Amino acid sequence: MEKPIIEIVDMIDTSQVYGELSHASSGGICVFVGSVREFTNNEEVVSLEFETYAKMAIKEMEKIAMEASNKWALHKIVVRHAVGVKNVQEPVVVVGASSAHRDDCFEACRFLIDTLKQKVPIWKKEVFKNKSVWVSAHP
Amino acid sequence: MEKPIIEIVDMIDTSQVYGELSHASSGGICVFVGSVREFTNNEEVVSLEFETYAKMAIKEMEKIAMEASNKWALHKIVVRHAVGVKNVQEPVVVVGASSAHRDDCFEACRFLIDTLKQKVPIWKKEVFKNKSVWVSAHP
Amino acid sequence: MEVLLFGIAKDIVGSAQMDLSELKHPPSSVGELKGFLCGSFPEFGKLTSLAVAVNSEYAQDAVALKTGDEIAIIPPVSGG
Amino acid sequence: MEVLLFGIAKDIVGSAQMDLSELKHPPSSVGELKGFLCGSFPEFGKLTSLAVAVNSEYAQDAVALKTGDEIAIIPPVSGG
Repeated sequence: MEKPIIEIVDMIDTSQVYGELSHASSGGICVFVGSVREFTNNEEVVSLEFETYAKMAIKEMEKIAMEASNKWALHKIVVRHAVGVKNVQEPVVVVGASSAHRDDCFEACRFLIDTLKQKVPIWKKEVFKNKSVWVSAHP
Repeated sequence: MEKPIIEIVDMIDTSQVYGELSHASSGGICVFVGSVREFTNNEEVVSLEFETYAKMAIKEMEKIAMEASNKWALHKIVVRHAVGVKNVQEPVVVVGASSAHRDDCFEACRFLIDTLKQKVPIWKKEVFKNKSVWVSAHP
Repeated sequence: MEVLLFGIAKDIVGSAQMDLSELKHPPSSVGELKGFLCGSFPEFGKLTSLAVAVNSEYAQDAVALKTGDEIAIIPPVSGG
Repeated sequence: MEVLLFGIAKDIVGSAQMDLSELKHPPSSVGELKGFLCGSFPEFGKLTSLAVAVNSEYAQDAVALKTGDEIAIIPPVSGG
């Protein structure tokens, strides 16, 4: 597999990810994009604020990409997360993989986003009209 | 759900699909792109040629999108297939869905491509150096 | 009675369309049409599957064929 | 002994960094550091989880803290 593309960025450009994942031996590319939802539990979200411990986040994302490339036959992997203030409908994360057959890229893509959410030191604050909340901080 | 985007096209522009699937209520977008692989069973592929019965293909793709929107909570769906001669690494199909939570868009995306491959009247001829073969025609 | 042909079906018959109106007994159902095809072009019998669409919908063998129907031969599909 | 603070941990302490060198008995392990935090700032005890990274790797409670280590408090992550 080629070296995975692992990045923390200010803005995600969703149009570039296919070029990054495309490969002559790949018949399939699966991509997941996470974006800011207008409502959380029926409360209107003004924006999300993402903060990260960048050095460690990159290391953890690299580990996740390596784990995916050991589990499935992949050609390329992208794991990219945005930080800063994001408004409704803006992309905040994009993960994807390419593979000869579609089983591998689908399963790997799901693994990438699920594991990123569990392990990568990135924190999200939901900003509502009258309050703001660090997501998942409290039970 | 909004009206699905269902198309047979000459060329697929992978950069447009996120704009098409993006939705203020969606936290997740899952997209699958199928592209031409360089090798099939270790034989070098020169190109693929896609042919369709367009009127029926559109109808079948609409049925698949409707079935997906009944099974999962989706906001938008794209099902787009290319026809004509496609070279190695070129995209030939793109399917995707957006949803509030990621389970729905992942499962729907997988369903869209799996069912498209089973039911939609599109035919693929693999062109090798010295022969060409209609894929799946013979057992 | 025009029949549209696609993919390998077009190659087997050597044409993208076939007019069955000139037959003495044109097939009156999807099943009869399949029988006629496999009898006239044995290559059809070697395919993985053979489906027929009537008015751009998959049609079972029992479906009757009427003048003016749009009939299409659907060999094994392979999109994606 | 500098400690980096992120997310809600930064809000609880009111600062993005904390210097523990001035303590009479600076924590000598990850477990002791967690104990110190929960003792000094009871809000840490109310979090869903509390992790510590040493040199940008998750570290178990038994891991020793040495001068020069980069130490970070990792409250529940919520990327994606």
